[in-house]
Amino acid sequence: MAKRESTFGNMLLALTVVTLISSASLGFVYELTKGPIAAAKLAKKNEALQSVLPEFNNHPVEEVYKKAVDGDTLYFFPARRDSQLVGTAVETFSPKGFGGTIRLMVGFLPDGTINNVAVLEHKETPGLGDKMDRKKSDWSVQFEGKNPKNFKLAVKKDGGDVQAITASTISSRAFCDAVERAYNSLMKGGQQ
Amino acid sequence: MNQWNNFSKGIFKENAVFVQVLGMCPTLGVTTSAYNGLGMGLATTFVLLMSNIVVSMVKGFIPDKVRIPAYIVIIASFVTIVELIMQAFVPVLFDELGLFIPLIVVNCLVLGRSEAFASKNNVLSSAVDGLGMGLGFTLALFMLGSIRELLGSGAWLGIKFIHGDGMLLFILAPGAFIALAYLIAIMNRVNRRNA
Amino acid sequence: MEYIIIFISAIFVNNIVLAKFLGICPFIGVSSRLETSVGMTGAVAFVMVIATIVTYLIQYYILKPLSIGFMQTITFILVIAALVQLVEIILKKVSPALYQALGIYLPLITTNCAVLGVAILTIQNGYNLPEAAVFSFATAIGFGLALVLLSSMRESLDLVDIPKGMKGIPVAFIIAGILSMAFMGFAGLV
Amino acid sequence: MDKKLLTVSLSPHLHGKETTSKLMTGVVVALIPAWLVSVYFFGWDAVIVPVVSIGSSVLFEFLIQKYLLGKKSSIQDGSAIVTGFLLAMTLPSNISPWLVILGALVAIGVGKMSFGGLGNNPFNPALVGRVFLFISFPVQLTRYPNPNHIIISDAVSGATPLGLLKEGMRNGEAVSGLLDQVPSHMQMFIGAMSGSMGEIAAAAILLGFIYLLVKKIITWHIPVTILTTVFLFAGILWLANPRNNADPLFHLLTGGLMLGSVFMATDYVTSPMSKKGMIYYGIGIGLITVIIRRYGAYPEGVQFAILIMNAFVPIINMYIKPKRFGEVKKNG
Amino acid sequence: MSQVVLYTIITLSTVGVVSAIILYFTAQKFKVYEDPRIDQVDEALPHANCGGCGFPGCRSFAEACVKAETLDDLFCPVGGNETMAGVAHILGKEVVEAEPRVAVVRCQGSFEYRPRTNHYEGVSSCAVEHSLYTGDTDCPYGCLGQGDCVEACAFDAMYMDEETGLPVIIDAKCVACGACVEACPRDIIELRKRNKKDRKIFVSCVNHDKGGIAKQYCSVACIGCTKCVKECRYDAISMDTYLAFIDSDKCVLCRKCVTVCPTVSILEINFPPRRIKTEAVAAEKTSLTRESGKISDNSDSLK
Amino acid sequence: MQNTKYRTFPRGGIHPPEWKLSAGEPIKEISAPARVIIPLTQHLGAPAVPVVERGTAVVTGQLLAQGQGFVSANIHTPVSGKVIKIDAAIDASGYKRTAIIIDVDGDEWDSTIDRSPSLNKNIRDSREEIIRKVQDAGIVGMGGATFPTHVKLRVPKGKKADMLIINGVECEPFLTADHRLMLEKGNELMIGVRLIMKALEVKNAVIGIEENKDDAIEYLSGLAEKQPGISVQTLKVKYPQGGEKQLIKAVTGREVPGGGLPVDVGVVVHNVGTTFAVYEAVQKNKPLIERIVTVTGRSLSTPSNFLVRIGTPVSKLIDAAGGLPEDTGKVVLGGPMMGKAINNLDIPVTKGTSGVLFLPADESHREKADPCIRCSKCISVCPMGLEPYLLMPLAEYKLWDKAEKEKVMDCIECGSCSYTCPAHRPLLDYIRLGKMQVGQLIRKRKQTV
Ligand SMILES: Cc1cc2nc3c(=O)[nH]c(=O)nc-3n(C[C@H](O)[C@H](O)[C@H](O)COP(=O)(O)O)c2cc1C
Ligand SMILES: Cc1cc2nc3c(=O)[nH]c(=O)nc-3n(C[C@H](O)[C@H](O)[C@H](O)COP(=O)(O)O)c2cc1C
Ligand SMILES: Cc1cc2nc3c(=O)[nH]c(=O)nc-3n(C[C@H](O)[C@H](O)[C@H](O)COP(=O)(O)O)c2cc1C
Ligand SMILES: Cc1cc2nc3c(=O)[nH]c(=O)nc-3n(C[C@H](O)[C@H](O)[C@H](O)CO)c2cc1C
Ligand code: SF4
Ligand code: SF4
Ligand code: SF4
Ligand code: SF4
Ligand code: FES
Repeated sequence: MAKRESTFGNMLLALTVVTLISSASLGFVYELTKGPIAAAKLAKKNEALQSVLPEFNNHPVEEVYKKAVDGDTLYFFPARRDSQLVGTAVETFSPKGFGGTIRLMVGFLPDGTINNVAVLEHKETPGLGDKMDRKKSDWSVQFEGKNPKNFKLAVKKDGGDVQAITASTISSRAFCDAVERAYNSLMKGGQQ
Repeated sequence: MNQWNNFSKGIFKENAVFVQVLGMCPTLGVTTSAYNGLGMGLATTFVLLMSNIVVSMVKGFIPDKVRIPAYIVIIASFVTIVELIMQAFVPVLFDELGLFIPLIVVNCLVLGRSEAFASKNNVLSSAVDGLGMGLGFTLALFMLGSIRELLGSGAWLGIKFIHGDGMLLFILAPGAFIALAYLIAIMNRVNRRNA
Repeated sequence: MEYIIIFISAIFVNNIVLAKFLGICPFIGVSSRLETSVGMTGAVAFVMVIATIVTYLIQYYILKPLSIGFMQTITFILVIAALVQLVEIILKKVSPALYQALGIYLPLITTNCAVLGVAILTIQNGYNLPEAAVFSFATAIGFGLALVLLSSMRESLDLVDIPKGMKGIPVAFIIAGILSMAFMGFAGLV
Repeated sequence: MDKKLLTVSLSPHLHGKETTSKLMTGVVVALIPAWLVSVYFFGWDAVIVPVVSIGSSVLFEFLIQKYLLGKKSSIQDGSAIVTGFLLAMTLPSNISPWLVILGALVAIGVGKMSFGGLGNNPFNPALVGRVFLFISFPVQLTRYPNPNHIIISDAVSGATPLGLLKEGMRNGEAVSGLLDQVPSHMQMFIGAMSGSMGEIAAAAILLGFIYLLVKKIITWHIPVTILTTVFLFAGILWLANPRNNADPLFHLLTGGLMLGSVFMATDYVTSPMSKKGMIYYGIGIGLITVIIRRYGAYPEGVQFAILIMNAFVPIINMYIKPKRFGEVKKNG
Repeated sequence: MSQVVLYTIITLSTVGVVSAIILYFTAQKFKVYEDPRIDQVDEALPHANCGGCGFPGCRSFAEACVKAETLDDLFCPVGGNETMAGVAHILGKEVVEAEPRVAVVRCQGSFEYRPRTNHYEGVSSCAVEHSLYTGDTDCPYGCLGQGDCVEACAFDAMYMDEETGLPVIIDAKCVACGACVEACPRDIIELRKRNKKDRKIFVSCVNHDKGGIAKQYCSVACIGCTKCVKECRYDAISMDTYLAFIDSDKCVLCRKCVTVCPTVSILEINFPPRRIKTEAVAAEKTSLTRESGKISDNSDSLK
Repeated sequence: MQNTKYRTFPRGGIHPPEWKLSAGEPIKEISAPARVIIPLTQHLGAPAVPVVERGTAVVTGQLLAQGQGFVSANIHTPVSGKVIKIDAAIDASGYKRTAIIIDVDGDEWDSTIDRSPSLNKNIRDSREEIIRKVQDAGIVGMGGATFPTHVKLRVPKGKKADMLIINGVECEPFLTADHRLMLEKGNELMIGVRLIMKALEVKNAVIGIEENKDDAIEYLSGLAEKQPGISVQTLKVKYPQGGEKQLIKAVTGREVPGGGLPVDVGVVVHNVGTTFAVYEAVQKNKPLIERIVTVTGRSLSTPSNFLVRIGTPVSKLIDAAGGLPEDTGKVVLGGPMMGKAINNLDIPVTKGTSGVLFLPADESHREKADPCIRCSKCISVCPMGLEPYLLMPLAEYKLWDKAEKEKVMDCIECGSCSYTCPAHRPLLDYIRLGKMQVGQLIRKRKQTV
C-alpha cells in the first residue's frame, strides 16, 4: 500500500476535514437524539413517581420544590388529582450505604404514611444490598402502608421494626436512614 | 482473502478476547449478566464495523503522521453516536454499562483493527473484518456474561433457575477475573487442538 | 482529610484495576516483568495527572459553558492522544534516558482505558481541581500497586512449572482475581 | 547385566530425615487440640465438616492431577490434607457440606492446582477457599452456632465477639459497654465463644504452636511478629481512645488471629523465605488486620490481611535477602 | 444549523487543529532520527525471537542488519535464505546464500552397543553429569542421554529415543539454529551441510581414545583404523587422534567409506538400500561384544 | 550449657549423624601394593610435569614430576620400582587423566630421608628454608582442597597474617583420620605448628577441635600448655565447622569477605594432616608420599585407619579392611557430605584422599525429588547465607546472570542444603552447575577486559 507523504499542509488539511465532518455529524445526531433523551429521562422520573404515588393527574415534575439537608438536596414532588393533594414523592438519599450514597424515591400519603419506595440509584453489592431494589426482591414491600409515626424506621437489631435484608444490615440501615430523612423533612417542612 | 475466512478468524482464530487479549476492561466490567455482555458486544461491534468502513474509505487521504489522531476522531465520533442513541432508546442498558460505553474509544481492539486491517484493505474486506471481530468480541462477552450470571445469580438472561442467590463472587470483580482465566485456558486448549 | 480519603479510596478500596476494571490490558500485558511494570507505572502516573488536569479544564471552561457535554468522549480522547504523543516527542529529545525507561510504554497509554476513565470519573465524581489531581495521582499509584504486585508474582512463577494451558495470561488473571478478592477486605475503609 | 552396578551421584551422599509428608503430618497433629475443643463445643458437626473438607480436598487434588494435568498424583505428600483441615477449621461448624465441598474445590482447584500444585501457589489455598465462600455466601458464613457442650448442638445462630463489636460501633455505642456482652477473656481463651471451628480456643492453638516450634516445623518469627504487632497497634489505639477501641488482649483472643498467625500465615509456600522478610510480612499482616477490624466494613480482617501480604511475598523475597557470609565487613 | 452544532464543530476543529499544530511543531523541533528501514526489516523477519541469529531478538537483528556494511555475517536461520533475500532487498545489499544445514548426532552408543557400568543418580542434566565423571558407561566422550539438547531445541526438532537412550533429530523440523550444539557438553552434535533428500554420511562417533580402548566400552566406536581415510578418493576424511571426521563440504556421498568401516561408525542415511553388504555388516555389529581390559591412553579427556 | 564454653559459627549448619566407627582404631600401615598409579594432578592448579620416563628405575621418595607454575606441586614416588608407563588412568575426578604407573620392586628409600621414629625438636631452618622444603616435598592441603601448601605459606605482599588456625575439626561423618593423627602424633604436630608459625611469622596458633573428640582435645591441650602461643579451641559439633571460613569465624569472630581469602582477615588455616606433613618434610626431609586414610562404612567388617602410600588402588584398602561388603551400593572417596562417588575400584589414593566410605545399597539411592515447598530450611542451614532454593532453578533455567547476582560463587559446596531439604531436591547438583557456568563467564569477562 502506498503511504501518503506527510507534509504540514496535508496533515492539517486531513485533520481539519476529519474533525469537521465528525463534529458536524455528531452535532447532527445530537440534535436528533436530544428530544428522545430528554423524553427518556423524564419517563424514568415519571415512572418512579407513578410507582410510588397514588394515581395523580398533575405534573409533579413541574411543581417540584427542594430543600437542602445534610449537605445534599431533597426534592419534593407533590402529586394531585384534580388539584387535590394525594401525596408527595420525596427524592431522598443516604450516605450510609455499603457502597456509598443511595438514592430513593419515597412516596408519602398526605398523612405521612409510606405509599411505596423506589430505588433510584445505589452502588450496593449485587446479590446483597441490591435486594432493596424492587427489581431484585420484594424486601421493600414491608414499608408499604406503614406510617413512621408508629413504625420505627430502624432494623430490628437496632430496636426498630424493619426486618433487615439477610447479611446486609448496612444497606438496610441506609435505606431506613433515607426514608426517615424524607419523612422528617416532609413533616417538618410542611406540606404545600 | 476468502471473505468467510476473513469473517470467521475474528470469531475463532484471532478472537479479540481469548486470543489477542484486547478490550479487557469492558470484557470484565460489564459482563455481570449475559444481557449486558450482549449489549456491550453489539455496541462495540457497531463502532468497529462503522469505523472500519470509514477508515478504509478515507485511508488514501490521510497522511501517515496524523493517521492515529484521525482514526481516533473517527472512532470517537461513532462512540459518541452510540452513546447518544443508547441514551435515547435503551436508557436502562445505558445506565448498566455506564462508563464503559465512552471507553469503547480506547478499546485497543477498535483502534487496532483500524490500524492493522482497515488501513490496508478495501471497504468490503474491512467491513467483513470489523463484523467478524465484533461478533467474536460479542460472543466472548456473551459467554463470559452467561457464565457469570449462571454461577453468580443462578440465572440466564434474567431467567432464574434457582431460588435465592448463586455464588456472589462471580458477579463481583474477582469472579470476573477468575472466570475469564479459565475461559481463556479452555479456549487455548481448544484452539491448540484444532491447530 | 478529604484528600486522604480520596487517596486511600483510589488505591485500596476502589482500586482502578482490581475493583473498577479499568486499564486491564496493560495490567495483563506489561506485568510479566517487574522492571517494566515499574516503568509503566511511572509513565501512567505522568500522563494520567496531566491528562486529568487538562481535560478538567476543557470540561469546565469549554464543554460546560457551551453545554456540549456529549462531546466529552471525543474531545477528551483527542486531547489524551495528543498529549501522549507530545510527551513522547519531548521526552525523546530532552531526556533520552527517561525515554528509554518510559518511552516504550507511552504508545500503550493512549489505548489505556484507565487514563480516559479517570478523566471521565473525575468529572462524574464532581471533584474540584486539586481533588482531581490527587485523585488521578492516587489512581495511578493504585494501578501501579496492582501492577507491581502482579508482575512480581508472575516473575517468581517463571521459576516454577505452571500447567501448560494456564501459563501466561490465564494465570495472570487468576492472580488478579485472588488479589481483587483480597482487596475486598478493604471495603468500608472510607 | 548380572553384576550389581555401583551408584554414582554428586555429594552429599547422606540425607536428613525430614520429608515433606512428615512436615505436613506435623501440622495436622498440631491442629488436633484446636479441633478437639471445637468438637467439645460444637459436637458432631465439628467432626463432619473436617472429614468432608479433607476428603474432598484430597479427591479434587487427585482428580485434577490425574485428569487435567496428566501428572503423577502426589496426594501422599499430605499438603491437601492440611489444606482441607485448615479450610474446615476456618468455617462455622453449622455450614452445609455442599459449601464445604465447593470451598475445597476452589481452594485446591483455583488456589493450588491452577498454579501447578504444591509449592507453586502464591496465595494460601485454604484462605482462597475460605474467602471465596465468605464473599459468595455471606449469610451462611456469618452465622455461627453458639458453643454448646452437650454432644449434639442445637445450632443457634450467634454473633462472634468481633461481630458484636463492629455492629455496636456502627451504631455509635461505646466499646466499653459492648464488651459486657461478649464472653470474658478467660472464656475466650478456652474457646467458649461463637466462631469458626478452629479459631475459638486460643489455648489449644498455642498448644499446637508449641508443638510446631518444638518439632522445628515453623520458626517463631511470623506468629510472634503478627501477634506483637496487633497487640501494640491495638494497644496504641486503645490507649488513645478507649471508648472506641477494644483492649489489645481482646484483639489477640478473638477472631481468626491466633489460628491465622500460627497455621496460615506460616504456610511455607506463601510466606517469605528469609527471617527478616518474615518479620516484615508479620508486621504487614498485623497492621492490615487491625486496620480492617477497626476501620473496615468487616468485623474480621485476618483472612484478607494474609492474602494481601501473600501478594507481597515475591517482592519481599526479591529485596530482602538473608545476610550473606562475608557481606558487611570488608576487613576484620 | 443550530447553535449546538456550531459549537460542536468549532470546539472539535479547534481542539483538533490546535493539537495538530502543536504536535507538528514540537515534532519538528524535537526531531530524533531513526532509520525507518529498521521497521521494514523487522517486519520482514519471522519474529520467532529465538536468538538463533546471535542477537537477543528479531528487532535487534534488524538493527544490526541496517547498520552492517554487508550481510555476510548475518543470517536468520529460521527464515532462511528467503527472508535474508527479502532483507537484502529492503536494504539494497547483497546476501550470501548460506548453505542449508542440519544438525546430526554423532554418537551411536545405545544401550545395546555400550554397556552401562554404573548407575548414575542425580539430576537429568548432561551438563551436571558431565561435570561429575565419564557417565554411566565408560566412554568419556559419548552421549550421556539426559537430553539437554532436546530441551534446548525451540523447534521441537529433537526427541529422546527411549530404546537407544540417544537423541534423534527430525530433519524436517530442524532449522539449524545450533542451540543443541551449544547445549551439549560433549560436543556431540554438529551442524552439517544439508544434502539432497536429506542424505547424509558422517562418522557417528566423537571418541578420541585409541581403538583398543574405545572398543572395550563401545562396540560401535570409531577406532581410528584409517581404512575410510584411505578409501575416500575425495580427500573428505581426516583423522585426528584416533577419530575420523568427514568434511560435509567435500564429501560427495559416494558411500565408499561406509562399507569399509569395521565398527559401522560411518552412517549413511536416507539412501536407497544396498543389495548385499548391509546384512553382513549388521550381523557383525551385533556380534561385537565388550571385552574387559586395562585402561590406558594418553589423551586428556577433560576439556 | 555449652554455648558459653564452646564456640561455633553463628549461622547455618547441620547435625548429621556422626558414625565415627573407626575412632578407636589405631593407624595401621599398609604395605606397598604391586603397582601404583600416580596421577599428575593431585592438587589444585596445573598438573606436574614428569621428570622420569618409561623404564626409569626409582627409589621411594624420588621426584617423579615437577610442579609447574605458581599454583602446582611436586610429586614423588611412594614406592621403589620401575616406571612402566605414563598414560591416562581414571582418577577420582571420574575422568582419565595422565598418571605415572610404577611396578613395585622392593622398598628402597632415598637415603636423605630420615626414617627413624625419633622426634626431631630442633627447628633450625629459616623461614625461607621451611617454605622451600615444603615446596620441594610437594605438600598440598590435606583437608580436602589440596591447595599447594607452600603458596599458602607465602603471605602475599601487602597482607599480614597474625594467626594460624590448625584445622582438627574433621566435621564429616565417618572420617577419623585427623582424629587418629592428633592422638598418635601429637608431639610431631606441635613441632609442625611451630614450623608453620615461623614460616608465616605469626605469634598465635589455635588448634580447633570439635567437642566430640574429647580425648584429642585433652591430649593436645596438655601438649600445647608447654608451647607458648599455641592453644586448643574446643568447638561445638556442627557441620561444616571444618570449612575454612566457618572455622575462622568460630575461632576469631572474623568474617572472610565474599570472594576474599583468609589472609584478608589475617588468618591462615591448615589441616592437621598438612601440619604433620610439614613436620616430616622439614625435620625428616620426607616428601609427601603417604597419608592416613579412613576406610569405613556401616557394613564393613573392620572400619580402620590406614597409613597408605599414595597411588595404592582403593581395592587394596578394601581387602585390608575385610573385603567389599555384600550390600555395597556406593563407594565414596572422602566423607559422605563432600566426598565423590566413584564408579571404579581401581582408582588410586591421592594426596587428598581422606577416606573411603562404603554405603549400603539401600542408602545409596536418592529419594524422588518433590516440588520445593519453600520451607526455607535450606536457607537456614546454609553457612554462607545463600538461598539454595533460588539458586537451583536459576541454574536449571540457565539464568546465569541472576545466579551470579545471588552469589552462587560463594557456595562452599558443603551440601547442607541438599541434606536438609525435606523435598529431596538436588539443590547442590544444580548449584555446582551454576558455579561452573558462572565461573566460566567470569573468566571470559576477565579475559576480554
Ligand atoms: C462482597 C461483599 C459485599 C457486601 N455487600 C454488602 C452490601 O451491599 N450491603 C450490606 O449491608 N452489607 C454488605 N456486606 C457486608 C456483610 O454481608 C456483613 O455480614 C454485613 O454487613 C453484616 O451482617 P448482618 O447483616 O448479617 O448483620 C458485604 C459483604 C461482602 C463479603
Ligand atoms: C585461586 C586461589 C588462590 C589462593 N591463594 C591463596 C593465597 O595467596 N594465600 C593463602 O593463604 N591461601 C590461598 N588460597 C587457598 C585458600 O584460601 C584455601 O585455603 C584453599 O582453597 C582450601 O580451602 P578449602 O578447603 O576450605 O576450600 C588460594 C586458593 C585459591 C583457589
Ligand atoms: C564444607 C567444608 C568442610 C570442611 N571440613 C574440613 C574438616 O573437617 N577438616 C579439615 O581439615 N578441613 C576441612 N575443610 C577444608 C578447609 O576448609 C580448609 O581447606 C583446610 O582446613 C585448609 O587446610 P589445608 O590447606 O591444610 O587443607 C572443609 C572444607 C569445606 C568447604
Ligand atoms: C506450617 C504449615 C502451614 C500450612 N498452612 C497452610 C494453610 O494455611 N493453608 C493451606 O492451604 N495449606 C497450608 N499448608 C499446607 C501446604 O503448604 C499448602 O497446601 C501449600 O500452600 C500448597 O502448595 C501448610 C503447611 C505447613 C507445613
Ligand atoms: S536445536 Fe538443534 S535440532 Fe533443534 S532446530 Fe536448532 S539445530 Fe536443529
Ligand atoms: S547429545 Fe549431548 S546434550 Fe544431547 S543427550 Fe547426548 S550428551 Fe546430552
Ligand atoms: S552447598 Fe552451598 S548453597 Fe548449599 S548450604 Fe552449602 S554453601 Fe549453602
Ligand atoms: S529446603 Fe528444599 S523444600 Fe525447603 S525451601 Fe529449600 S529447596 Fe525448597
Ligand atoms: S480495554 Fe481497558 S485497557 Fe484495554
